[in-house]
Amino acid sequence: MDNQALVLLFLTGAIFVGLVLVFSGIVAPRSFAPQKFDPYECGIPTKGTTWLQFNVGYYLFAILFLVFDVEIVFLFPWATVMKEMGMVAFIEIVVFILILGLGLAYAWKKHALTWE
Amino acid sequence: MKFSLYDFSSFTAWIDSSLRASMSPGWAVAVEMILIGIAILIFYAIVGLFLVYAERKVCALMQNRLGPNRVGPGGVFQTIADLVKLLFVELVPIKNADRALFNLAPFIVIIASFMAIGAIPFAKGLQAIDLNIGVFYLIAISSMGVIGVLLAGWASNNKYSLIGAMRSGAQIVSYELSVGLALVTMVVLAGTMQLSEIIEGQRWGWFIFKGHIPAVIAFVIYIIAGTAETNRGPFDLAEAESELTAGYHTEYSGIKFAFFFLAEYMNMFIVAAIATTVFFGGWMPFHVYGWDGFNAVMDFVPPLIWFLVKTFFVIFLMMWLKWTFPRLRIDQLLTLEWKYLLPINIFNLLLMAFLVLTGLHW
Amino acid sequence: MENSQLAALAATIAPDAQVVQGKQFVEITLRPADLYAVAEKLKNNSDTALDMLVSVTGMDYGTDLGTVYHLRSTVRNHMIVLKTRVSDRDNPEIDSLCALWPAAEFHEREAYDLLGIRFRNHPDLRRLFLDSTWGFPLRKDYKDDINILAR
Amino acid sequence: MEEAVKAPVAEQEEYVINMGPQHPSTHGVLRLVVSLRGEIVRNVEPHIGYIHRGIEKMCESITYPQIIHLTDRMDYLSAHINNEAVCLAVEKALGIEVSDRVKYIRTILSELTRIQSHQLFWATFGMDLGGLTCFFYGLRDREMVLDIFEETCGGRMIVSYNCPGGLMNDIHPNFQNRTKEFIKYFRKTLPEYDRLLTGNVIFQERLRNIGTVTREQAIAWGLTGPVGRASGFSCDVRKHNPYSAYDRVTFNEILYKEGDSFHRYKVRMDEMWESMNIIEQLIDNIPPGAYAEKMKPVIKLPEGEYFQSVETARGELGVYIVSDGNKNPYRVKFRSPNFVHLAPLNLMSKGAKIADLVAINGSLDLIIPDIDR
Amino acid sequence: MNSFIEYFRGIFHGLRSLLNGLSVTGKYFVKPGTTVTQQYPNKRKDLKMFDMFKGEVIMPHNGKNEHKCTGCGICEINCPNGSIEIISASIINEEGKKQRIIDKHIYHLGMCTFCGLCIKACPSQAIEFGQEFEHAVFDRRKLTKVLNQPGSRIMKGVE
Repeated sequence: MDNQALVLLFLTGAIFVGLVLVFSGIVAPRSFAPQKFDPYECGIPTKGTTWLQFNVGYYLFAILFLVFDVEIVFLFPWATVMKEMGMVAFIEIVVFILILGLGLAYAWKKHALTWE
Repeated sequence: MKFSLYDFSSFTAWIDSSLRASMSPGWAVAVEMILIGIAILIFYAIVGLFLVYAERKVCALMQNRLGPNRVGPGGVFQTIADLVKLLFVELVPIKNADRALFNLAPFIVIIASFMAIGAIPFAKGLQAIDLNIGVFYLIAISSMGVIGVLLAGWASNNKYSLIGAMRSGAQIVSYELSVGLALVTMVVLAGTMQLSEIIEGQRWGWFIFKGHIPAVIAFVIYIIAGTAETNRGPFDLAEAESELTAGYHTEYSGIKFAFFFLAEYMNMFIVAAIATTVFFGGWMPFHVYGWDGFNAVMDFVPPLIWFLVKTFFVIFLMMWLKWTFPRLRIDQLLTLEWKYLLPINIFNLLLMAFLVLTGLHW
Repeated sequence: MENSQLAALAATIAPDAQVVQGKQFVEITLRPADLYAVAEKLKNNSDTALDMLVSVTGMDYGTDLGTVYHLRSTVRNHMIVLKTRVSDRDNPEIDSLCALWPAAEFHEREAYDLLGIRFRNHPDLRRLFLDSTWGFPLRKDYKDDINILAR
Repeated sequence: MEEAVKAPVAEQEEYVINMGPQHPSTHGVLRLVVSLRGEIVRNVEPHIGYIHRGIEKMCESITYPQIIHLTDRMDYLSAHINNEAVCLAVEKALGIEVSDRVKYIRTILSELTRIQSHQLFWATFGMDLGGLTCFFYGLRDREMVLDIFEETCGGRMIVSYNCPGGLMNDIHPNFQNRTKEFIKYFRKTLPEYDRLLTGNVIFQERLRNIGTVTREQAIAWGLTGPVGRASGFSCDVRKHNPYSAYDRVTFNEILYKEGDSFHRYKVRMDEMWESMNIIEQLIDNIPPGAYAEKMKPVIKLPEGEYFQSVETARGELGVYIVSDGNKNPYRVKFRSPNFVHLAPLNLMSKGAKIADLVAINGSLDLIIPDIDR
Repeated sequence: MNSFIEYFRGIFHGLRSLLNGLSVTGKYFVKPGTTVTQQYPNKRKDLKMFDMFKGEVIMPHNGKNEHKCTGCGICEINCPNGSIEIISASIINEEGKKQRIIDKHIYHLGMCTFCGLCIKACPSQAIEFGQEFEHAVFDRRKLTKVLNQPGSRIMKGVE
């Protein structure tokens, strides 16, 4: 009943959303007006395309995020067995985090952690 | 056959055995599945409606208002009335929107919250899936909902929505880490990732007491990051009413909007439920080692009540944050995560490991 | 500085102009061609030191169009009024003072919008309130039967 | 759908967003056309005129007492002060000296107007920045001032209480008590505002060094009121050219040097304290006397030009009346502070983020009907 | 080292300022008596407007259906928006003289800005502000009102 349950939950969610959408589609009224389907921009027609290349200011953060997210994946198994392994695990993880911490400190020093 | 409010495992076992006695095993499993699905669906709806009402009342009282007070006694049916209204609102298809993704987004946010809710232990034995990597699973699933937000913003063909989506991207790259690290800190203390075992481990003291200062720090970080994960409160940049009108869900009307709305509250519930499980002992009553009389009194309160009270306390904290603070700006958001929460979190993790190593955690 | 001294000083700065002691302020009436040069002198002279432009008023004198500038010295706390007139109602042109006081930018756009006075060297002379289908409503000969009710 | 997905992708193309006319943060029908590069604002172009009513044109066909009630509709949060400006100009032109009673009452009401305007500013500014609770607290306390207005003037926002030569009617007997009660209450509540918002670390970080204007820029752009004073430009008309009873009270002109959004906010917060001080100095000393001078039924201003400036809650309002001796003015020009403050918006917000644009826009405290007139 | 101290001081001050803010909202949360909401339509009966409240222009009539309006038209002249129109008629009064009276005192509520100039200017105090504040109607024509009641006469002694 473990892993089938995941599928079950997935299906329940999907069916729930689907049914409600269908129901709403049936009962909700429909009306047509030429400007109604325009995207909302404070009542003014949109100028140009929406999907332009969008300049995001957190590119470096995203790269750092990848590094640290992978780190967390490593940390979870360690955390589970930390109690049993004792000192060895602690020292290992201190070294592990030290290296990552140095990386973070370097990024900080290089002003990579400043949004621009 | 005896079952009590205090231990649902006997109840579920009774259902299981009686079903198996009356039909073939395959059918029994199928019926059980449907029962679980319906139970979760009902619970989901009730909690969602209640939370919306609670939020309105809480914020109204904080703002010297009455809040909803017209529909039903004290306005309790207000959310139901709203739901009915939203059901009957036209679903406006937006010109040039990416229709497939536009319609997919509400599915994703709702499914993500459904899957997370299945893993939460509401009481002893009242848990749809008790995974041995429960904490890990919850982190993975709860980050799925943000994808829905991103998709919604992208697919809307609306400039406000797009900016909202980009901001929610920034939120993903920051607050996932803090949630993860804060929970890792507690896993170190618990020594297991299975949620039921984590709760069992808190029989003689909840982790927030057991873990001393590192646990408190982890809790504070978890609440901050959890609020950010749910796109709420001071971290509602993706929505940012005064800047982006409604952010990622500007173009969603009627019941599609309601799904985002519902998902936001359910995510809040999930974040609070995880916090309850990991920090406040889940459904475990408040026990003090040695005080048998006191413990017996505490045991008298059903675990489900314990769980819900604790969860709503955490939810109240999050509402309190939302209705007090101004919104962060995007660079502040990233600064807070990368310059404050992350270093403190890493240090806190080492502190906790040291605590566990030296046995100071009681 | 007292108004009488100010009037004397103004007369030396702008010899061609007509300097009048008005009811409240010293009023200097200039030819449009002199406007910019005199305004610059008034601004930079350390005794007048008119560093703040309070307002620009477009005027319709019936026959002429004109502008009135209220200038203030934040150092010496006095005010001087500059006036200028153009008689060409079809194509009135006056020098813009945007280069001296950036505050003039919006005021002059307003005057252009409502009275049709063109400002030379204005960085961005477009209509401000109304769209191009309107006339110039603050002119006395402006007629609008629908929106303005005659009393 | 297919077509849109295949749309050309070009980085250099401008990403233009309309903020307004229907936008939560523009407080009315202001339209800002914002060019963006990611989150960074490259250019802001204000488009105004959505509620241009031609008040200056309307003034040319009505009499002076009738003009006064039109000025209520310009900066509706400083309605009483706008009224006062026209009255002072007309009285100056006619050479009428109003009684001390009128002067005192006008001053008290002006300061109450300033307080309620700043309260609304605080409320909406908090809301612009995402702190919704501020809105309710601000309006809750503003209600008390509006009640004072309603009891004495009959109107809440649009008071229309002034007339040339004095006031429409005498103050209500409750006026003094109510005002004192309000000040006692508000002295306790105002520190709460600071605890909720001013001290908040998020709030401060969002506003400091945002939309900075130097003193020179402020003078050159003619920025007055709290906006100018935050930059260190001493421009308080009440100090420099006192009118009504401002020469009989002692108060400080709030000046800061920084000129950023936070100090624009701070000036307003401090001004509320000063306003309360001014009211307290006057409220018990309202002298007896006539509440209005005897005026001719038809007021005709002698030929000439009259300029009067007053300090509204947002800055210097100048009234310039040109009279040709008739009962109607020949030309009226209102130098409204918001119109002037809108002009340098582009200058202030270039290079800031969208959230900052909202903050700057909020800190200027623009009232759109005053811009459009 | 200094930057370290600054860093932690920043955290400390930040947290304290946040707690300060929380205490304000928390205080109001636990004190529900501070609620200021007026439950409007329910409390309509107790709702008392201030004496000075400018609701709408009314013309008070006494018990004998008499009003004080002489039909002089000063209010009409003083109104900035033209929201008052006076239609006068002339009758022969008891003394046999021709007298001008009002036929209809028409008041366009929809155009009124409640400036009070008509009331201030009225030489016989015939009109004043009423306390009515619920002006919403479904038909715009209902906003045009005739202030003098049908069959009313001018009060004796009012010139």
